[in-house]
Amino acid sequence: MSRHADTVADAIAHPEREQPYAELGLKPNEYADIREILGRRPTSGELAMYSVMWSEHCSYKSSKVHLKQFGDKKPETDTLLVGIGENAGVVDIGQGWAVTFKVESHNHPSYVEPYQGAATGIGGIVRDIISMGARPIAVMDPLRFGAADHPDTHRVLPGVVAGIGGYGNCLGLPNIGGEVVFDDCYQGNPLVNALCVGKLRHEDIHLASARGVGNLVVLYGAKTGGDGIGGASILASETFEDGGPAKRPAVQVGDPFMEKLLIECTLEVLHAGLVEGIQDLGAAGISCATSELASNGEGGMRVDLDKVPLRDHTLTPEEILMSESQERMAAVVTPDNLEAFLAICAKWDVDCAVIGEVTDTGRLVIEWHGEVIVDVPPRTVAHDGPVYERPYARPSWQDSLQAADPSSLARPASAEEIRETVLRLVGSPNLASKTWVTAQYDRYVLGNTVLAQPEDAGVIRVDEESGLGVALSTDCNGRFAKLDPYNGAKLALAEAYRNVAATGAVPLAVTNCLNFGSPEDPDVMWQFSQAVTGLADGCLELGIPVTGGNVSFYNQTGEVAIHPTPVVGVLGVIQDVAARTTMAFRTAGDAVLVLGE
Amino acid sequence: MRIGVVTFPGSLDDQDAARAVRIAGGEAVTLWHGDADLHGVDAVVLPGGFSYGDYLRCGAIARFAPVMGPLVDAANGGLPVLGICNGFQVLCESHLLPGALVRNDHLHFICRDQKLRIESTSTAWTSSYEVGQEIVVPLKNGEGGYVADEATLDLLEAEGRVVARYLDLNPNGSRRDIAGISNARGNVVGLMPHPEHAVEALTGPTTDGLGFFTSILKGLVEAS
Amino acid sequence: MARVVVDVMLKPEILDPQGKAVEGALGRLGLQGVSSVRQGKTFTLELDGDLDEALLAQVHELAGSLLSNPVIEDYVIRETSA
Amino acid sequence: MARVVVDVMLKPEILDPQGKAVEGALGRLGLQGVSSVRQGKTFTLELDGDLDEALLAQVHELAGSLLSNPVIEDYVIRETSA
Ligand SMILES: Nc1ncnc2c1ncn2[C@@H]1O[C@H](COP(=O)(O)OP(=O)(O)O)[C@@H](O)[C@H]1O
Repeated sequence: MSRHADTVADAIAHPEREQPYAELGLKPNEYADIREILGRRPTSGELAMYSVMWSEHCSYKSSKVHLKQFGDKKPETDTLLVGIGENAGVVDIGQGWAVTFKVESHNHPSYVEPYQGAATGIGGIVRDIISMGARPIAVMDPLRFGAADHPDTHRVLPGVVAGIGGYGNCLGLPNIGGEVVFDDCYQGNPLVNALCVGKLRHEDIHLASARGVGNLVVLYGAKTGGDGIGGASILASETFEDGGPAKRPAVQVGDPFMEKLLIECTLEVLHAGLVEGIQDLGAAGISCATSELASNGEGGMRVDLDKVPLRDHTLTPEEILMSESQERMAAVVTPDNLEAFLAICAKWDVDCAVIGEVTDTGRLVIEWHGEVIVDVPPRTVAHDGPVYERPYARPSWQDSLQAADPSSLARPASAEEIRETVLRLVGSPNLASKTWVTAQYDRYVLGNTVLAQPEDAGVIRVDEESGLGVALSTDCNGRFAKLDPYNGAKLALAEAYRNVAATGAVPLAVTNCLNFGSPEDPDVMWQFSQAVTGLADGCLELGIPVTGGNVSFYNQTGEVAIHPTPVVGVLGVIQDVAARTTMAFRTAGDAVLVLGE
Repeated sequence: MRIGVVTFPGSLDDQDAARAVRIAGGEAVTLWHGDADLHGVDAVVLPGGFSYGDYLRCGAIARFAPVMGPLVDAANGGLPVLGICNGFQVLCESHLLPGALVRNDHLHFICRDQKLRIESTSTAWTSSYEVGQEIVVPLKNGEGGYVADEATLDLLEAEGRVVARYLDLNPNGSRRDIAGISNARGNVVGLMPHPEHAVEALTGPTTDGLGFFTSILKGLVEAS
Repeated sequence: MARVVVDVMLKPEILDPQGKAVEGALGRLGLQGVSSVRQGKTFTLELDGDLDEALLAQVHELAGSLLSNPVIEDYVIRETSA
Repeated sequence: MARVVVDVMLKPEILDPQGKAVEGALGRLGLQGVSSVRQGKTFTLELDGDLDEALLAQVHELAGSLLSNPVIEDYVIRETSA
């Protein structure tokens, strides 16, 4: 099948061609902006890149104006080595050690294909951590499902848990905590959030930037296939004469074994000093990696798309640009180091190809079959996307919701009623033991897990000699957040903070995963702005900075949004893990004290 | 004494096995799956994990790794070898031990603190336990059900080659509650549970697992 | 008595890590001339009686929902004699 | 181009918990008249050229060592056209 890609020359020669920007999720004003930036219509390849990079998921266009508060209200701290904006924040924990941690959502994919959706959620967050130069040391998984007895929960939950276990266990990362919450509001929108924490020496921090004109851009890991590019088919159908392209799957399949090799290979090339800049490939794949690397560096890059190792040779260039194939990384390597880099990839049996080089043109230029199909200023793709001040207003129903306080509920009166109430509470899925979930996760691997399930926070030993360690907890009560998003977010923070402090660790830093409905709904946007403000204020009061996080919008079915669910993760440091405190009462006869009101 | 720990692509508990060797007082030597020889080690641990992703069958691909050639020869010649979890699966696939390990009967991966009874102390890896001693060590597997035909099971029992049995709860449907077995000579032992995760009070449920590593070191010292 | 076999395969465009691992192992063991390997599942259903149209329709229905996930997998139904 | 399919099944006397679970689920979903279900694996090998005797012998060899574990599994080789 011979086809001609839409080149820059074509875009200039045929300026008025209709383009399916709306199908790709771009608004008319956004499309107009792209034309203005380029001074011409975009090629289909450029349109593919802008559409994925300017999506809500990649550009944070609705949340940016609010998230600024995390920076504006950042408490005085000298523990942050790398702040918000990088793949993950890096926190100094002393003795020359640092840790990096982040939580991300994989909600919608997990609803469509629970096992693979959840598995690739773990895979994605782990690559964020290794791209900072850190060795991953533990994972956590805050989960939300619909009613426990709903048939669709029976489809979704076992798959999600098996997927998280299947991927995390196979990577050899202990699972040290998480949440399992049931509520009708998540019936069509389960929340699968995944957290990873990694450790590194201060000198090993790496950033995603392409510096050094003449340095090479190397793509390594799995081959690129047609995963997760439902959208790109629209573009391809434009350029196919007959029939249209093959239908591409919207889901990705993970290969944890490949990811394990990728971890070892990446840490080895980093420690050998062979890498100038590094970036994981997640959402938006090569579009994201090349534009972000170029945008953070000298600003220029030339890529030869024909060099990308493919699993499926029918892929169009637009599809290659958008593919979300898992288990891939991109590195910037000096020509002198290339041979050593390739040797380490060969040792780990990891595919690897030079796909381009760093230039000083200030442009990201991508070629296909010798013709230029992309020629853009990388910043406009990666960083200067649209920003929206979405309208928001306190929902009309908020007052009546708050007015319905529990004082109107019937109280158990007799001993029999109290007994029944207690039994109902104990037997309710939200309060019952979660062992049936956590028993499917390896919590022992690596041999540094000091606390895990059923403790309120996980504790991991970082340094075997000194006993230095970290504690982590993730928390959120979506019902509180619905009643009062500002205080609900503060409560989530306070709970995670207490859980970490109760182990004996000193809380140091915060990450978050903000799960909400549609930002185009002013009610939801109000919840969001309130929650962000509450979290930022709470962090300022407690004196610990937000180091990063993730926003997941559009968790709603029709008009009905999930409860606002700002999941908060707190990380603390403990000088000697042997001094940690567990939940259990240890010795008969000890006094029991209650602190606080 | 130098104890080799083999790393296959996808091995996960290799660092833990090496740590256990060190805590027991030995020297841990890293062996790579592509190695052509065993670097003169005195014993070998095949660690847990997901070698080659556990694709195909657990241990099926690792069995053909270059290092397995000299290892199988040495084991047949009496070199002490301990296979833990995935390592046990590799030993069965290599026919150094009889039987096979299949999908857990409940179909889930399971991670729990498992009570075991030590049934045989005449192997190279269990000599510092008492017969009938009860220990608790972590267990974590998705394909840990031990199966073999009746004649093989009877033979293992008759020859005292059942090394450890599950107590209280059979976590995976293993025939006759078998958690570990040895070859006839007692130098090769395969074990589903993870003694290397029970060598420090801080990180394990107990330190009951240390005995496997002290057994081998004591035996080697006495033999030398 | 009849026997129905449901073969479930990953869709061609979906990554098959297991097949890839087997392909690599076969190559290392010296098998030449194999361009690719895909791994699938089979479900062999032993029937009490014969396979009639109604039963076959039901098997189709379940093959496309329980036995496979149409998002990533295709299935084929084969009828064999027991 | 030829295609060889290797079907691997657990030996009849080996417990098949996956098959059992599927059997239970099919029953709960209303499928009647199925007396048992066994789950197996298939490996589909795409060949560069044709299947000659030498290659077939090699595939047999590997089917009985790598692709199946003779302690618990049986295998069958099918040849289909691509
Ligand atoms: N999805 C999960 N993954 C890992 N650990 C979990 C998960 N859900 C709950 N846990 C762990 O199980 C234990 C009990 O959880 P939970 O009942 O929610 O406790 P609490 O109500 O005290 O927060 C905690 O240690 C928690 O970290």
